[in-house]
Amino acid sequence: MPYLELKNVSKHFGRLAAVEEVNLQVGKGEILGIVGPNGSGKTTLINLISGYYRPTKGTIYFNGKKISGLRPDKIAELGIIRTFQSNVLYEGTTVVESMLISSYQQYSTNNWQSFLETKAWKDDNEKAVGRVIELVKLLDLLNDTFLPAEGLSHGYQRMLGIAMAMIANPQVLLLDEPTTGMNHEEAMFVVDKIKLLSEQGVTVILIEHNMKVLLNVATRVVCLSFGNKIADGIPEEVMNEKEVIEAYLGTEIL
Amino acid sequence: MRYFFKTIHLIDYKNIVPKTVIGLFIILILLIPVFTRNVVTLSTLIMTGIWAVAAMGFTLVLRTGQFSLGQSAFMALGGYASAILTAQMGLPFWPSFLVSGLVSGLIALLVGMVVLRVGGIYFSIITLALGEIVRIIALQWEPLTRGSRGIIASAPPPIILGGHELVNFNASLAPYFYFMICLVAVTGLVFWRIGESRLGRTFAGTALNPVLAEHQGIYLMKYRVIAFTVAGVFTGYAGALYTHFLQVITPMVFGLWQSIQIMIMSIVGGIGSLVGGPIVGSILLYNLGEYLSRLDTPGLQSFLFGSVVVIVVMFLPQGAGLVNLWERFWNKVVWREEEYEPDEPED
Amino acid sequence: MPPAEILIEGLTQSCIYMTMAFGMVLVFSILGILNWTHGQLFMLGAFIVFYSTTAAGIPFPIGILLAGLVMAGIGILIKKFIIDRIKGELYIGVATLALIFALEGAASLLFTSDDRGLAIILPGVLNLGVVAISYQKMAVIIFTLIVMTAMYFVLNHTKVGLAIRAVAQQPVAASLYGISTERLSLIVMGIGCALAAMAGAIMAPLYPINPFIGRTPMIMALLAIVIGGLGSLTGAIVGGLILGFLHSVIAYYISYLSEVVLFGLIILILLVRPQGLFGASAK
Amino acid sequence: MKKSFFSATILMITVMVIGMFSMCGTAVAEEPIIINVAIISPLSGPAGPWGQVGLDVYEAWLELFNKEGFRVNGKLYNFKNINYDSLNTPEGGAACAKRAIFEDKVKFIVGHWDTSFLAVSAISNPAKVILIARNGNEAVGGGAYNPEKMPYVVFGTPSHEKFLSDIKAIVAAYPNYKRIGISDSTLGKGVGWDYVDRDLTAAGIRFHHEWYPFGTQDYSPYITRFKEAGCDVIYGAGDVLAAMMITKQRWDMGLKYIKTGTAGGLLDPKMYIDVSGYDASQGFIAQHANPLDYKKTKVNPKFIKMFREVQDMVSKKQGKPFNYTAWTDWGCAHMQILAQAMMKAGSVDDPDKIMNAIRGGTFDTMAGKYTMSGAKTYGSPIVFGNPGCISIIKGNKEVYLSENPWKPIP
Repeated sequence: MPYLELKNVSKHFGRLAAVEEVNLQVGKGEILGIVGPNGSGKTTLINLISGYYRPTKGTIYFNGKKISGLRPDKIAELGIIRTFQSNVLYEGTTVVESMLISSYQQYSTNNWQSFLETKAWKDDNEKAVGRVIELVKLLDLLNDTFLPAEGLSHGYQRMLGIAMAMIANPQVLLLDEPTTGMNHEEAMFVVDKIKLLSEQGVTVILIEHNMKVLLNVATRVVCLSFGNKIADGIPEEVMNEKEVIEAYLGTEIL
Repeated sequence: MRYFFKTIHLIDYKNIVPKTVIGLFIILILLIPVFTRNVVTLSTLIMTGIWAVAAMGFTLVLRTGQFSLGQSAFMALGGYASAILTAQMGLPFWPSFLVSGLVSGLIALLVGMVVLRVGGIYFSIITLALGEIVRIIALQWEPLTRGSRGIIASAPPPIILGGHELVNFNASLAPYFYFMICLVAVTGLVFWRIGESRLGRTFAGTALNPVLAEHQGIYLMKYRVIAFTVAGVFTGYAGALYTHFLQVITPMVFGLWQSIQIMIMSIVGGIGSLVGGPIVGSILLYNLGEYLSRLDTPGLQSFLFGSVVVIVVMFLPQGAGLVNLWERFWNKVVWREEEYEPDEPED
Repeated sequence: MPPAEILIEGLTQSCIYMTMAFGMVLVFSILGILNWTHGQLFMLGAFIVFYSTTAAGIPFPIGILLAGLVMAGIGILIKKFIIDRIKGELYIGVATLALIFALEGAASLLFTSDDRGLAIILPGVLNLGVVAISYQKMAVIIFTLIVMTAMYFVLNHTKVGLAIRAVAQQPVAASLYGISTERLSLIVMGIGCALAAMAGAIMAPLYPINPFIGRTPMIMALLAIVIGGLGSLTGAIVGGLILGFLHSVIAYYISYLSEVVLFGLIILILLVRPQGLFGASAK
Repeated sequence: MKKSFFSATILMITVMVIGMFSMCGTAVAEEPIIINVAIISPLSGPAGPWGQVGLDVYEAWLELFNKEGFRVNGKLYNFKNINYDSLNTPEGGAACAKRAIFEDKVKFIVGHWDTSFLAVSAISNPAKVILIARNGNEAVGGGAYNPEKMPYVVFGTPSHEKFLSDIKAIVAAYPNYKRIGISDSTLGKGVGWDYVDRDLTAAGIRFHHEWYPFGTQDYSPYITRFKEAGCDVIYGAGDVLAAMMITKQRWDMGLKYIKTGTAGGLLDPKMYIDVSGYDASQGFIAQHANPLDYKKTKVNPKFIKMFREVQDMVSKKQGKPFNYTAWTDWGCAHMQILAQAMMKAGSVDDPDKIMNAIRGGTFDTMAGKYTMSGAKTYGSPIVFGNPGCISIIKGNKEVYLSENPWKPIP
């Protein structure tokens, strides 16, 4: 049984079909790259999985459970966490604060315990802060811990986005173009971290334009064009398929 | 938005201001009725406290990113609940008072569950309409609310302990003053804990980026409803105290202009702090309004009130409230030396 | 079917809400803020036309234009000296709310809070047998038609109008194409305030004039915008029509309970269609 | 330098002369003892004009009244008014009452009429301060008024009885009326109307009620409802703005045969003409508390002279003719009751004695001579009344139409 499965998923905006009849199976621990030209429905696919959109047709299963139609927070509760294409942050908070908000699901104590400031909450909170510091160290954000999130450079903002997703202990991590605007070293740094996550058993689905990054990290690649899945396989093969090249370079469409 | 959310204070006030000073300050406040028996001063203070509680409620709702234009409706609900229970149904005061906030909170919960699906400006408008509807119902449901005649709500009964009258609300205003202090203290404590706890973090996430928060597992509506309900409960208590203090409630008492007043108090005071901001705001603005109402040139009072608020808002740095100015004063002037931190960039 | 007089009166009411709402939406779509003082600009417009016709003897139509011009100027001043100096939507909102008090106070100081009227302008009633309509109401309806047509023309066929629409839809892209958002927002603020003031001016012969007449139209215009769909110009017009007509027609059937029904209806509309009747869908 | 020295000298001499004169004055006349009375009314905001309109009159009237003053136990007393702005809210009224009673040590509140009645009486009664007000909707039987809890409240202006006699005066003036429409805002709804309705039915008067939400701008639905009920008179008990708009809108709707009016004094016919139009406002009915015009009610000639002088003084002060007549039965009448009750009681500071004198007593005021009804009305021992006299607008002037002397509702 596949870990995450999309069955005949379509999404229409009015007459426009952003995603059309896509079937996709993702195994546990896989790093799946999604490629395709602009407007081919990559981000829509992520939005569908994460619950931001409801599919017009078809169903999405996670761990054998139907998740399409659930609210985004329910899906996030199941462990499917995403990042966004642009830098979506908690503006006005510092890096640590952002991460503490994001570790919402990681507290073992409930709101009442926290409200009454019981011993359990204090321990729990300390643990949460500890996890945040660990992750901050891991992602090289240590110097910026007390900077306001919107004051970071573009690359660090993306890093913060990934960090906020990672602190939520994802089972499936959906990364929407994690390395845009980063230089090569930074991108490779991110690649390392993704691999590290994968080793821990986290399934990663990422949209990526940077072929070097993709070939470096993905174990499997899916190519979308005009909402249709046109290729699926190991990276090198997919990148050499005729259709994929056509989709990227563009053929004359009459 | 920079000052919207603070979980980690760079400076811990507990260490800066000696505990004795805080203690002395609180004792001073508690001793006010001993120093002055002036009815006007005391009742102004009591009113200030009541509006401060309402402003705190508004700030709490604002903490989840929702802008309520109907907070005075909950004052009206609390006030009417208490007045109807005591005056119309003849129930004793204390249980009625306790119930009044719960009634207001229950209605906030029900309204919130329906209305908070729709966030943002629509929420503001719906709460505005809610305020009007509460007023209209109070006006037209005559068997219950006595319409525009209003209900006379008597003062709380004297507290008798061991055959000895301990507190008499009719004799002086001091009991009301302590009642108000208790209400402000309880509200302040609850709201402060909310701000410091997990809820505060979640609220901040809900307000600052709803989409992101939702994708990290925060059920937005739950937290919006929690904030709205808690605010409703305490605003209801404020309304009940208001009613029993004025000893009358009519449909004209709470309306859109009162909601606007609450909002201005909260925002001018500073929304960076759940407790301090509203209190500072209501102390300054209520007393400003009180002072201005003594001017006998018609129009001058509202002109000056509006202008002062506009000017205050214009000159507040980065849109921070008055309470943040105080914070900055501590930061920049009083504890400059202690602020040293190598990685701290200039603001 | 209620009598035609009620429909005419309802339409007159709609016209005032429409013109006000149109200005508010315009300002909202460019500046991204709700200008809460719109009602007070309406009130000042009425006062300007009152004094220009009674004290200075200026003809009424020119008085309306004068009111529009003066209030456009004041609107631009408010934008430049108050709104631009405040950061954050929240604080701008508070400042414009506080301006309500300031402007009402200033008007009470300047003009006293006595009631005035301009019923001498265009007196008389055209009695068509089945229906009677006063010339003042005709003037209001014709004026609103002219303003709406003019706004339609400006928005669709002039450079400024196209720029306004571009900025309303894509602020960032528009600024990349060399549209000065700063200057445009001043122009839009001017137009919005002028519309409010002219609505007040054209209504001056119909209703009493005092410093507090701006409150009801402002709230009604706000509700019109919201049920029409925030940011939608068509929505503002339709919302204004709905509010003006409905209020009168419902009141005819159920008298004073119309208020409850009206507010209930608004809440219902917003619950069924949170984005308003003509608002863009969120998802 | 020299010039300024010169002018300074002149100034000093003037001051000294004035000072000497004033000292002479005090030496000759007996210094009256001043009793402060508080007038709590809205002075700003939408209801502001109706509070403002009284101030100049009270000032002028008090000037005349204090020339003579009144004597209690051989001592000469004068009244002095202190004005407070209630903002027309209970909260504002309560704040004013506290300021008046506890800061300015005022013992009497007169001329009260706004929405803060209950809030003010909640403060004035425990403090044993006599509050003279009108019996608005809150105050009638079954309303909030409770004679046991409010022993220091006097209703010196019975608005509902007055409304009733207005209607009867209208009937007397237009005997061929079809039906009288009574309009009021929802703020005015209450049991007070049950009394009015009962009495109107008893008198065989045809009438129809309509309520509109406060702040309505479009009255055409209500006018149509009146028309369909067969009314040819619409008499408003609500706010003046509504009455003016109804007048205008019924004219615009072509319903010229409907007469309109308001249960309040005409402030200035010009205002109605400006707002409603000249033609539409012809025949507008309003209350007319003008002792000069009374035909059935007898008013002390001294007060008629006083009335004329006050009108002249205020006209001179405001630089335009002052026509508002309703002031006679507000603050001034209240102060007259107070002064006469004090004389009768022989005390100026014992509220219980003064209240005893007011109960069932007869008082001679600006608006006529009245006997307090004692314990009959509303279960309240204290009610006081004056005639229903109405006027209409004719041309640019306010003209006496008819009157109906007031009787207490049994």
